[in-house]
Amino acid sequence: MVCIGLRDDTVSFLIGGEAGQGIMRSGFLLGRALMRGGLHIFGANDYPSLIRGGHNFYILRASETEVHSQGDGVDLLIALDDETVRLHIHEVYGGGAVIYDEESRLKPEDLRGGVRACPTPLTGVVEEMGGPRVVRNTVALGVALSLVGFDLEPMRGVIRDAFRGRERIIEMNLRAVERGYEYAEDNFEALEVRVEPSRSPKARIMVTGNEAVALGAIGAGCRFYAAYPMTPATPILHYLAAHDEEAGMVVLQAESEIAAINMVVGAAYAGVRAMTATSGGGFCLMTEALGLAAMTETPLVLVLNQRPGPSTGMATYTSQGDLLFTLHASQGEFPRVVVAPGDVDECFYLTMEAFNLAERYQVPVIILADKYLAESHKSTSPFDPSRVAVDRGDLLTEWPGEEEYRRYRLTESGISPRILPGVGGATMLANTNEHDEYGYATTEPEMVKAMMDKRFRKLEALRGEIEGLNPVRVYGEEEAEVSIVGWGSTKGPALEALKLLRRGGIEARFIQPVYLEPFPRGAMERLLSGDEPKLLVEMNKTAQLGSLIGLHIGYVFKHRLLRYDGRPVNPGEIYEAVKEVLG
Amino acid sequence: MVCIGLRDDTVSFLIGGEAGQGIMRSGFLLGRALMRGGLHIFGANDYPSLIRGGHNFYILRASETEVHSQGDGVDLLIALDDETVRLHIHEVYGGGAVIYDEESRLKPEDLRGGVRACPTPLTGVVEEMGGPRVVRNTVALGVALSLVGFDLEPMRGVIRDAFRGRERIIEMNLRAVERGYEYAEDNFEALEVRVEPSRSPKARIMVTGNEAVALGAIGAGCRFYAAYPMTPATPILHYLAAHDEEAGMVVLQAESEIAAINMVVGAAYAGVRAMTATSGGGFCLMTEALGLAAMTETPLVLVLNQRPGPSTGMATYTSQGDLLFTLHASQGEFPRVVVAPGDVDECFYLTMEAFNLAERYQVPVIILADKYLAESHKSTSPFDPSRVAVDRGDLLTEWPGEEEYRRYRLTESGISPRILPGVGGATMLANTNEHDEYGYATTEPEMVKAMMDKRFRKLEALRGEIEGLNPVRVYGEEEAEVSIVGWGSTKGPALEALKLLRRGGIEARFIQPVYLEPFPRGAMERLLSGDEPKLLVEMNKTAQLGSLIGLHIGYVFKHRLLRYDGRPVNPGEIYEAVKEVLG
Amino acid sequence: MTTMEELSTPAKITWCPGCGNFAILTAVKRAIVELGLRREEVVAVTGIGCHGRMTNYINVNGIHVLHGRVLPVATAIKLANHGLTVLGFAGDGDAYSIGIGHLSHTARRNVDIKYIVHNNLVYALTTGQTSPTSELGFRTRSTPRGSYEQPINPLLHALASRASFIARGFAGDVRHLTMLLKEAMRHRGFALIDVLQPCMVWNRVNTYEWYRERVYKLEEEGHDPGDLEGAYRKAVEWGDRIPIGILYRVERPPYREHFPPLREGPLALQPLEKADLTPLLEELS
Amino acid sequence: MTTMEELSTPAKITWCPGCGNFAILTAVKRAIVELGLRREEVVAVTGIGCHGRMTNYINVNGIHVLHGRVLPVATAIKLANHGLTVLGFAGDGDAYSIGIGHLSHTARRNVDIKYIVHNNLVYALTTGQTSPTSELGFRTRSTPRGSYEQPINPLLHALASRASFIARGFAGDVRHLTMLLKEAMRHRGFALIDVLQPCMVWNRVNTYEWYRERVYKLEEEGHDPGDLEGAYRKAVEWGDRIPIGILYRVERPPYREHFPPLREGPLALQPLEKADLTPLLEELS
Ligand SMILES: Cc1ncc(C[n+]2csc(CCOP(=O)(O)OP(=O)(O)O)c2C)c(N)n1
Ligand SMILES: Cc1ncc(C[n+]2csc(CCOP(=O)(O)OP(=O)(O)O)c2C)c(N)n1
Ligand code: SF4
Ligand code: SF4
Ligand SMILES: [Mg+2]
Ligand SMILES: [Mg+2]
Repeated sequence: MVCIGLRDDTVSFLIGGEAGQGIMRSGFLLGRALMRGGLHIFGANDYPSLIRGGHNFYILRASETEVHSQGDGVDLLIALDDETVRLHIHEVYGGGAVIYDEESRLKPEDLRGGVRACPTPLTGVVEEMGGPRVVRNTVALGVALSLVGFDLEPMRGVIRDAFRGRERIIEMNLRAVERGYEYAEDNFEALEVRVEPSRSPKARIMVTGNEAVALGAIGAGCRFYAAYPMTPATPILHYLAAHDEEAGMVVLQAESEIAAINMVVGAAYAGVRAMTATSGGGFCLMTEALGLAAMTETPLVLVLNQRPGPSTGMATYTSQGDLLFTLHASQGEFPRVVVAPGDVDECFYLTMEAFNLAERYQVPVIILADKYLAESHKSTSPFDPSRVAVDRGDLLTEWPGEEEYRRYRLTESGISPRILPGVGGATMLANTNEHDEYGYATTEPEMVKAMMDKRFRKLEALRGEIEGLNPVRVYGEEEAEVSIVGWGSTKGPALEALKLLRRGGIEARFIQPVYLEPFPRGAMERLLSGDEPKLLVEMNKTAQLGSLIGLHIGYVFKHRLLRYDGRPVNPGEIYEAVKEVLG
Repeated sequence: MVCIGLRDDTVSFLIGGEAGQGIMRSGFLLGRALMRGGLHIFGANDYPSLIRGGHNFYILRASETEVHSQGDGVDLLIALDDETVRLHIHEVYGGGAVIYDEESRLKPEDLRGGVRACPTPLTGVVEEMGGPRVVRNTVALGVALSLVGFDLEPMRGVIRDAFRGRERIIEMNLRAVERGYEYAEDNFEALEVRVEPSRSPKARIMVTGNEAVALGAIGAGCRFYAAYPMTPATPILHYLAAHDEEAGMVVLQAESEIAAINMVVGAAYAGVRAMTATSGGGFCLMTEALGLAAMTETPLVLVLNQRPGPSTGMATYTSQGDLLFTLHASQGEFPRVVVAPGDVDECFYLTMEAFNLAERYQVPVIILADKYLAESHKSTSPFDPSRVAVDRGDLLTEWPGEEEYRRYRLTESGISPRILPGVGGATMLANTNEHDEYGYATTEPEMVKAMMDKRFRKLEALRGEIEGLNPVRVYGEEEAEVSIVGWGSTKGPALEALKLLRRGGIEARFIQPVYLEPFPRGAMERLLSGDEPKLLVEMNKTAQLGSLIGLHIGYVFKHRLLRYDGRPVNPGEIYEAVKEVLG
Repeated sequence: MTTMEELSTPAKITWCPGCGNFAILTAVKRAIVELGLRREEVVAVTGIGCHGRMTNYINVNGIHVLHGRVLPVATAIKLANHGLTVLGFAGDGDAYSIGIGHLSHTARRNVDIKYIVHNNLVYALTTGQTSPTSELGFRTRSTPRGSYEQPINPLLHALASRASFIARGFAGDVRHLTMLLKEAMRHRGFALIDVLQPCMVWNRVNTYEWYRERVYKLEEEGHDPGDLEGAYRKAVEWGDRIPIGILYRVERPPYREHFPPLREGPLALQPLEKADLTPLLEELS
Repeated sequence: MTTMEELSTPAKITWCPGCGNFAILTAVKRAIVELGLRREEVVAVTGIGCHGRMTNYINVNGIHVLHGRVLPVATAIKLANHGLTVLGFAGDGDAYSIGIGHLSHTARRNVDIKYIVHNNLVYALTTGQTSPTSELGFRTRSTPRGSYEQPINPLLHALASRASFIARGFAGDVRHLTMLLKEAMRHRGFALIDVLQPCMVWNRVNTYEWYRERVYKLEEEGHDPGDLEGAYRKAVEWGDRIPIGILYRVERPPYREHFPPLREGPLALQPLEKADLTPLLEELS
């Protein structure tokens, strides 16, 4: 296997064009082909909330070793329209190339010195083949593969799989990719960039955060999923709807987010593991039933994929603006779990854990992700669900029937055993009102206090449990001169920044609290106690993790890199910020 | 004027009975009569969320000087059923009395030694008069007035006003109160407790927090009110619906809280001052449109009357459990104002200020109260709306028409002048999506950042403005040995506790942050910098104001009095806690 | 078999004397007893309002939920364990104001749950405001000059939403109401039973007497519940004559039958073993 | 008077070529021009979805609001300044899924606003999910086996909610749609105009051709919009023949006429002087 880019051992492609031109699909095909060739890949899309007309692009980055995010520039620009060149030419490294349609109106001065022009008859080839316009993309992919010297075979397999059952389309795309490949061989010199497949590639999957969460839910035995479409959480609905039979899951589109979460409460009350997912606006509508779950002590798993607000904001961009909202959402006070995965593996395994925590502690668990994590592709080892054993906690499927069942028994742990409704000899009363042990409404002050104390008592064991789940993850050098602190999807760029720093001779580490509530106080206190300067990285305006850390352990960050224009942080940005911190 | 209680210079009455027996009305009549006699009063009700059947009671406390809350016991118990005696007899001070129905099944041993029994033929009198059962209450009020030596005349006036237009009812109640009065004169010795009217009573009003907020809105020129019934905010709807003509206000019951707040956004967009009110569950449903108001920069005033959660919790009890939720509600990040009045005067004047702040800074303003404040009665001087001048900020009612109007002009202050839709020569585009200066949707990173920065720039002036509004109020001794810190309706009990402490020879003060967001950092830092021990008092489980203070200025409270059984804190509880703090 | 006593709970009933809710409670218990259902086979879901206390007073499985959200919760309980008989109880504010959207959607899905609306034409628990079923001109604390909104007609709404079973009951006639509930519980699909429920405190207009002078039984006048046009005609009757009984009934597959995983029996009783991820992971490789 | 050009904005139109939204945009502009309204007298309120970009493309006052909440916002704008012509634009998901409750309530209030629903029988902006108006069996990314929910019939819902003006338009006939919009805007009360709007990307079933083969004009077949029973009969037609035109129209006082403060003119134009609190304070003394 070989992977040599212009800057380092990674190779980056940017495919751009108009919305509706199949940009993402092309990026996905290319990524999959490279992955099957044994490379690690990371792919991120950027598109406005429009079906047609806006500019879309997909950045794909590949390497022999794991890739965690996009880089700071690209080796190869695949421009399916002129706008793409205009917008991205400055991102191409010197020595890189631009593939574009011969028929375009681009003039040499639109390109940049040091960047190779690869005009290709994309439209010409497609017209000759009598194919639909979108096949231009595939021709361009052929050109790109040829320019970097990558064998066509993996791409052939990817095309066959992607369009399985649609033979004509497969034929068309196979011919297109071959025509592009040949055209480039005949007309362009190979680049310095080289990507060659491995002989014995490892089995990997290319997966988005959303798919990983969906798979985690299936792996955890979640059997009920209700949601209302909302970008960037909708792909979970699509994935589960397409796989409901395999998953044994009831999957449905509810009439609103309010309906969706109330359904999840209903299903969970009836004894089934259940989940919903949404983004900020939908989460607002869910806050009331979040409290219902808490008060009735019904396990609930909710995925919140953040996008920039306030309000509708920018549906298809990314943000980490909802952390404090998530921690305090819904009236009154109750224990909850908030967990923020940082990559696709964490999406999978933490989702599995989420269901165990929700059922064992009978609390709502919120999985807090964002568009960048939810929709970006990453290659990784196939997930292994056996790493997280299902644990449903105190769930009785039989009732001895000696004494009457009490749904809210005042136990020492605060956890009152659940039963399934339908169990012989017992009935179970759950109540949105404050209640006594049997579930009957009460306003009696002693009982009210006892119930509140009972619910909060669960926090004690929960805190301990979470300490055991490696709630704060640390990457990089043990003895670091500088620490980067971040959460969620800033993990990818931060890990890439660590690589840059290492190359620049700087020993750095990345501290990533994964469980944010209950807050891993001990671990964070320990990790932030050193003297090295610390840089906080977040994708929001007000440094919300910073506030949370301040609140819990009094640590105040002097250095902060906050980005809030909807775009993910770049590794180079972090690198620069660290250099500045170090003076 | 005379007012001598068994414990101090206050006299307390507790009127109890079954829900539906008119307990609150009786308390109100008694309070009003005492107020008209020149006394200060405070009256609080306690009732479960039931129309019939549960136990209700009303505590009325009166004094020659201002009364801020209930006390720790009562001088006179008016028991309209036996349950009331059972539940409250231990609260009667030695030397006090119990008025109850001769026909009840109470036995002497149900009473307590040292408490005078005043069995009265309540039912007998009413039957004789041929009145409805609820008139028993009025007979009992007559007995109570006689026992404390209070002249009947003010009560006669109160009855005439309360039932104005319903002559038969007035007649009945007048006779009933007189019969009770006479019966007591003939059968019971007067108590040591004395309350006598003043010759020249000051003009006062007896008003609840809800009424004060409603009056503040009217005073501020609010012209649109939409709400969905929710305890304990519904009385605002009742009050405004009953006074819409005088107020010149469109008042309507919306189909849900979602509809209500979206209506408020619509009305405010159209240029009218507008408000809604709700409690926790309804607020959950309003969070999405709170963000809409923020993103569109539409002024909005929202009253949140807290009650205990989580979820439906206890509809008719009190809590301060929603502070942190309020501060972070809705996705994304935006400036907002949160103001927490502590008594009826603050309810009035801060509501007036709220409308100015909302319009001048084009931000949502949340008035955070709770059931105890919202529904308790207090006597005070008639409100003076001229103390807060209306200031609508940058609102153009004409457009010069030279350049095109830009709703979201990037100004230095962050405030972009508004126009009224309908103004000749200009149209105004407001947008829930991130937008450019004209209001058109954008995802362009520089503009996105510029708009976020613009909105947050408003915080700078806003912070300054709030510093000028006396955001933290301090009561008690300058040189205090101990400081009590609290917010919202704990103010009343805390001020009463200051009286107890003063009597006990302890110099204490009460620190009350009234504006909670933007947080009055400077003032709080200054006030908490002293060495004296500090006691935090809140009606919640997790010390939310404590968290907020910790977050902003790093101060951590060692001493906390937290009550979360739905009941207000008592002055005596605070007194004891302070004693404990002082060791 | 279950007895009326077994269906009682120790919770003290706090409805006002004479409240129509008593009759509904009795009718529901009787229907359960007469259908021979076991307590644990039944789930009651209640909204917020005076009616909401039903879950405190009937010893079946219960969940007292949010205002207006009875239907989504009930829907999912049925999908999660379709062996259970799921009864939803809502107030008119609950069902037809804040929650009316769920009615349209649950009806068109034909979820196999029974929706019993305690329709007292007023907001009772919140001490008397107008409800969407309040008549024009009805005076409440939120409408002191009388309501100016045309009332919602629940039957018409249910018809327009393609509910497969629509009935109206009257709390003044427990026997008849029991019959309606039994029919609804036998129906395989969504059933709305709107119950005219006098409120002694907040609605002094639509009293027992008022209704008694007006209600008549559809079945006694030969109404055919299979006749959709006839149902529309009867649905709009409200005034001197108010029909009660089964307005409309049609057979249509219940929602749950469309979900493949439910073919293997109730979800909640299926073993929670993990699905095999291998083929799914292969798709991604 | 206003011209079509004046109603245009500099924002780049990003709908797909051929999208039915273009026709709606044109018809709305024409109706405004033909009715001789000034730009600043009109307010457009849009929900979230492809249709939601209307506010970017038409130079009247605009507010782009939350998904499903067009009606409450529009209601209040009308109450706050009843001199304005208030147009609400929503998608079928917007109007009939998450937002259907507001339709019932706004219709029964008879708020004097015009509600134009871009009904493409699908969720377009969110890239293709089933909508409440999707036909049975319609395949989308959320219903890969086809939808199993009976579709909502917007006209029937509006009738059941007592809307005072109900029409259906077709984006394939701009002239006819313009006529409908003008009639609606002349109507004193709530108007629903459901517009059949082909979506080129996510709905390959209900296309222009599909509709062209089916639609016919109510006015050409002598339908009387004053005939409620006839309206019910026509409302349920959907299949080989699909009626467009004015289904139902009745005169009823608009909501705003019930509010005393509006007698003195539009609220927003009344001086914001403080009401006199003296009598109110006296009541409390
Ligand atoms: C989200 C929300 N809004 C408001 C309330 C307050 N609330 C409690 S009961 C009720 C309505 C009562 O009317 P109805 O549904 O007709 O029930 P009834 O009391 O008449 O049986 C309302 C609005 C609430 N609990 N939750
Ligand atoms: C509360 C909320 N939930 C979900 C969404 C995501 N969303 C955006 S548009 C849309 C529906 C689009 O369908 P439709 O209303 O029919 O409009 P169309 O795009 O077809 O014009 C949804 C669900 C949202 N913006 N807000
Ligand atoms: S208020 Fe009305 S509905 Fe509520 S319990 Fe009393 S009579 Fe029944
Ligand atoms: S996706 Fe459909 S509705 Fe949206 S712009 Fe394209 S054609 Fe129009
Ligand atoms: Mg009711
Ligand atoms: Mg649509």
